[in-house]
Amino acid sequence: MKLHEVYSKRIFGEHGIPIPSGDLARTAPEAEKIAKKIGFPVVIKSQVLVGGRGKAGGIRVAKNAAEAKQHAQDILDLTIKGLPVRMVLVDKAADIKTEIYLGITNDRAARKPVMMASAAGGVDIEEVARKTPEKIIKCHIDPLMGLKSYQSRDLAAGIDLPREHWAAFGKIAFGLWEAYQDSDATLAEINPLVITGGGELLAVDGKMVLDDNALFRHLDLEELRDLDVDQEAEIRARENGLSFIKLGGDIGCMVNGAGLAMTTMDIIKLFGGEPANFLDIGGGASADKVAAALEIILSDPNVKAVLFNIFGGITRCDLVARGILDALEEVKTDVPMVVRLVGTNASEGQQLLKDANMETADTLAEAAQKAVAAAKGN
Amino acid sequence: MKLHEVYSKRIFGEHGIPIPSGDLARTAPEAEKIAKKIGFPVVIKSQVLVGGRGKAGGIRVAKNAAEAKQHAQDILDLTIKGLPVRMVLVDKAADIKTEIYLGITNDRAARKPVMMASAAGGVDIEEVARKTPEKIIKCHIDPLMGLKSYQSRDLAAGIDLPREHWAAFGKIAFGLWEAYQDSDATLAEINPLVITGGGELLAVDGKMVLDDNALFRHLDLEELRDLDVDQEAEIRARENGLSFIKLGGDIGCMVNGAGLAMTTMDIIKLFGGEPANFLDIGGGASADKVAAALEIILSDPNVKAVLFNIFGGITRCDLVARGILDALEEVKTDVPMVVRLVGTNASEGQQLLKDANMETADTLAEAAQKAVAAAKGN
Amino acid sequence: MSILVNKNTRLLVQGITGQEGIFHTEKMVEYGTRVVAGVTPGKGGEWVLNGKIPVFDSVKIAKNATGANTSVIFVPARFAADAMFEAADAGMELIICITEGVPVADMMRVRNFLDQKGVRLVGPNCPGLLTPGEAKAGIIPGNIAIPGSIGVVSRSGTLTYEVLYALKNLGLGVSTCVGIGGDPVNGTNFIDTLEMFQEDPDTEKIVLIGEIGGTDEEQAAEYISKYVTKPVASFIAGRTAPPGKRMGHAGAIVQGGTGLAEDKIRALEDAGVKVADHPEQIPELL
Amino acid sequence: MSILVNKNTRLLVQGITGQEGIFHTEKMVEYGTRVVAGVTPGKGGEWVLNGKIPVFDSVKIAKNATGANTSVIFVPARFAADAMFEAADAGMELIICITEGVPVADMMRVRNFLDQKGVRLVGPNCPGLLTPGEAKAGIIPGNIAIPGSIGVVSRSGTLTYEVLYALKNLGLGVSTCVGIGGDPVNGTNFIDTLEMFQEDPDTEKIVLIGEIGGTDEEQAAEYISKYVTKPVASFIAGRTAPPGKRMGHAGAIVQGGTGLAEDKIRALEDAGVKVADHPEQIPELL
Repeated sequence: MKLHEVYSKRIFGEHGIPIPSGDLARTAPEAEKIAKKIGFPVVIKSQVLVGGRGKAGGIRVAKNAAEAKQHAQDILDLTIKGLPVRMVLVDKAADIKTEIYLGITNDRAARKPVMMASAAGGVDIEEVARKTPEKIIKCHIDPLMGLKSYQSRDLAAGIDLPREHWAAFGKIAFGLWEAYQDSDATLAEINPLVITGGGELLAVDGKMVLDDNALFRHLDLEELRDLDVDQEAEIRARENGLSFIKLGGDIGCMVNGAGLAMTTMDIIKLFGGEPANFLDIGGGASADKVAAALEIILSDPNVKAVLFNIFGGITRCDLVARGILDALEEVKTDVPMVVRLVGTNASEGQQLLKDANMETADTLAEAAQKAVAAAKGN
Repeated sequence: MKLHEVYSKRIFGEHGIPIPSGDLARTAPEAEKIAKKIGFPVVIKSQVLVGGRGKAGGIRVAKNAAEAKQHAQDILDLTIKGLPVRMVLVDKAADIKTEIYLGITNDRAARKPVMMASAAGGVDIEEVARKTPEKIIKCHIDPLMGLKSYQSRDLAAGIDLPREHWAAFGKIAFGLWEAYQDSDATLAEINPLVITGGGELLAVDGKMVLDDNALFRHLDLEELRDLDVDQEAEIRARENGLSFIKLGGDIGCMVNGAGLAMTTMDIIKLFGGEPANFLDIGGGASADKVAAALEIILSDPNVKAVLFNIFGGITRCDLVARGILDALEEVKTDVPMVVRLVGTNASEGQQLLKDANMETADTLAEAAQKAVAAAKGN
Repeated sequence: MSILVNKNTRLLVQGITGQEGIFHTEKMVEYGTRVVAGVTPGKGGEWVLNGKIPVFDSVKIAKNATGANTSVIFVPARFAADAMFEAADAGMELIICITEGVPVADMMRVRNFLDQKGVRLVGPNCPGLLTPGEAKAGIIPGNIAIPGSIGVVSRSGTLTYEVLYALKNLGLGVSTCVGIGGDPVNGTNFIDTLEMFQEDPDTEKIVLIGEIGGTDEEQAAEYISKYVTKPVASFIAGRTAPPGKRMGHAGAIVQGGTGLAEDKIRALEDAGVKVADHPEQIPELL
Repeated sequence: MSILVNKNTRLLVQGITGQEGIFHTEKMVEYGTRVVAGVTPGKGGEWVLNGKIPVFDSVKIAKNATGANTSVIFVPARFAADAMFEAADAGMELIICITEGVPVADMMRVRNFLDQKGVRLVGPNCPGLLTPGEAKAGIIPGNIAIPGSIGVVSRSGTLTYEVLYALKNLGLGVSTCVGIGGDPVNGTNFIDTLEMFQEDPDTEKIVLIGEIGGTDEEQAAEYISKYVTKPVASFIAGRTAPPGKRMGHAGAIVQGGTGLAEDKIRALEDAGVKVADHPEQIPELL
């Protein structure tokens, strides 16, 4: 789950990282009021969870109250990469002398978090990593020991940070590590971390991504979720414990397991069809869950056929079959359906479906071919 | 550094361990007021850092305001094992059904903290450990991983704690571990941890000992130090960065290094004398520190001779010699002194002392023999 | 023969009294697995499956009472890390964690601890192990595989079943099937399993099932080209997955130019592995 | 020959620009020790001892620049744990921590980390190492010992010097003197050192200097009776220390019936060790 800049920076601030004074506004007059309070110049920044806000006109500097109000209104009227701007952050503008980068993410291969610093801050850091990897200094953090002072010094030395800033940099590195660890983040970055004309370090922009699996420990943070980034169907899927992603095709898929769901998409394409979605009903799916999944699939008007591919492991096929039948009673649809059930309690499940006159298939290839044919109206 | 029961329990309370409601009183009227506020019966407990408070009459139950005032006054008038009672803790009396023990200390050999529980709480746990060690269930805590839930369950199962108390016990075990870790303690124990008639767990008595070396991280806790347990000379020694313990003899000792200081005591005794003190001036002793040490030694009227035994490592003998001479100018004394200086800058140091007409010795045995003779007036 | 589990495995089930725990314990027992104990804190002293399997309060107590040497974990995600620590600390030689949704920070701590102790972990978020005809530790349906000489290793769950089922339908048997799970930080990986299969005299051929995300398949390909002499067939899921979208598994994210199905397929083919277009093709390639 | 340090040791000093650091660095250099680098964060680029020794910002940088393989630590107690972590992480093979007053919780974490990395630590709160005629890493005065065949190991600081001085005064030389320090949790212990001395062909006799508190001497006695064939003489400080009082060293506390000098002396004598009444007697016993 991605956090907005404003929330990320507030978490950083709680961990002792200096951030610009500022506040969140949902209307232009609110933005003007905040700007007057903190003093000019201010930066007004759209809070949307996509990159390239600046280029889209979503970040502007205001030198006085009138400008603040106008810019805020202009930004709140924007839609950036499909996302409406619902709120702006009004920050005191920093006197930027130097921009550096500081971030942490998990290194899967090393099974450790890795802290990265670069003197080339303020720009697209992935671009830096690709073109000039030597400009990014990395340091693995032992998950049991935490960040050590010498590691922050190695990073500071590695990016040639002037010595007078080492102590401040060290505190920020510690704060970022703590923020990362305490929030169960998978990414926490400050970009840019600026050195001001007055010689202070300041986290001007911040970004955090949280581990969805750990949100049970952070119910306060989960409330900050921006629902705009997800489509309505995806939100409903999450509410029902399903993993759903809408795609462009016409064959709806309901599958248990991520790998098998992707494989089902792959094989539909292999036999000339186009999948309408990725949908993993997960393990231990109840009839209710399956019914919800079916409703979500059928809410897409493009769907011309639905392929159920359930290979029972944790999921019991009899429960799945009951779920399909229950859902069909509620939803009432003419969309043709092809069902393949294999594995735990598969015979009971298939019998239930056959009793209800549904089309079934034995192999995955057969199921995919039948679904492709059905979507083409054959 | 030992913490009073009241402070230990407050720390426990901050870590989510249930403790009786109560407060600290320095006068009988204060105690009465607290007792009225929390409701009767109350337990009035002397806050002195020695064992056996109960047997000495330092813990009494009061059923009404008059009793509370009287008992508090009686206890505040006590001196227990040489320590005046300066304050009492007034706690709401618990309805005690069962008493168990829960504690943590460091296991030197394992290099890990060890948590211990016993169903035989409320009594001298060292007695239990000696006579029936099987009644104490132990569990080592990985210092990097911290206490794990299953460990607290293993302890609960080990002491046959009824299952309905496992969840509460687990929270208390975690709280105790956190209190221990966060305070850099070397001992944290709840004895007794009681199960009340209402089925609740409550830390009725608590004790913490902190790592003196880690007090720089806990300046708030250092302020709670009870100076009564230390003699005035020991307090002055600590203020000057010295390690001093008063003993019963007549030969004052100033030595650098704990091992050599003990050896000096041993050899004085070997040659028929009695050491007046243990004093380690530590490494890097400055002239000021040495002067302070000398004043502390001479403040003991029993001292009939002083033996300086300085073997230079970190400590430079020239600085020590200067310190002795500076101190003697301030202190003015007729007590005979024997000085032995060996090691780093020893020749410079010994020259300084010889110039001042002081008695010197080459070997430790010689120094000890001369000091013993001097103390006997020979 | 087989790897990791067999008829001598003395299996313990952590979370045995939960809904999934008891369901799959029954399936494992029906399959002939020696399930010797269950653990649910607070339920020690009870018995499950009509008095067949005793329940204990802790793994340590269960091990002392029953000699269990392998643990399979069905506890909810928020308790999974503690369950793995407990199993390792109590001296289990092999831990299989079925639970999905374990936080990655927890797993980094678990791996660190288990590596120190030298304990092997399979999972989490995996279907577990199946040695057909001998034992199963996990949730792989027993009736979809028959004993034989093909070793199967997979990052995916249900996709594995597809492959087992396809093999069985053509009469091809399996030595052991290892579902290693798709989480970003987990226990046993492709290379560990390939090494065991290469050394197992009763495994003659190997099937490797991968998916998009990470670089595990590329690393496996490198290992195969260097050390594996037995024939390997493979399938990689996610050719049609749109980049940048998280497809269920934490691991199945395509970022930038890495983790793509075509890169993995190319690496495997370069290592001499035959890669199937869809999972039911695998038997033909062996 | 010798153990742990010799003329090939490439020594790095952490905390080189502090008062004690620079004082003892000068002494070590005067003694002939190859001090190749110093580390003080924030002072990288400076030089000390009239431009003889370069100072670096971190151990890693210093190691890369100078090939240092051993570090001696003089930093204040509150930074000591971090200094040990840094040295271990940068690949030092041997770390000697002179600093006293390191919190015991810090040391438990340090030991755990160093054991994982397989790095040897001597100290903290110790005088360090002296191989007479070759090198010294620490604060043992060089002029109180001469080269020879007696290995000395001690938990005490200045008491060690007494013994070295007494040996020298009788013309007896030392292979290596190891001050292991008296803290409750530290690095190299008596047994580790006895093992090295037993294996060192140029060490013929061993002196072990202990003190009250803990059970290290008793464990050493057991080890000696089993594995040490070379003659061992010993002295134990603290016979007259009153029980229950902390005598400076964290380790020197006598509690209940354990840690007493007489118990240690008895255990050592039972193991065939000659125990001196006072340290200057030791040469006679060898």
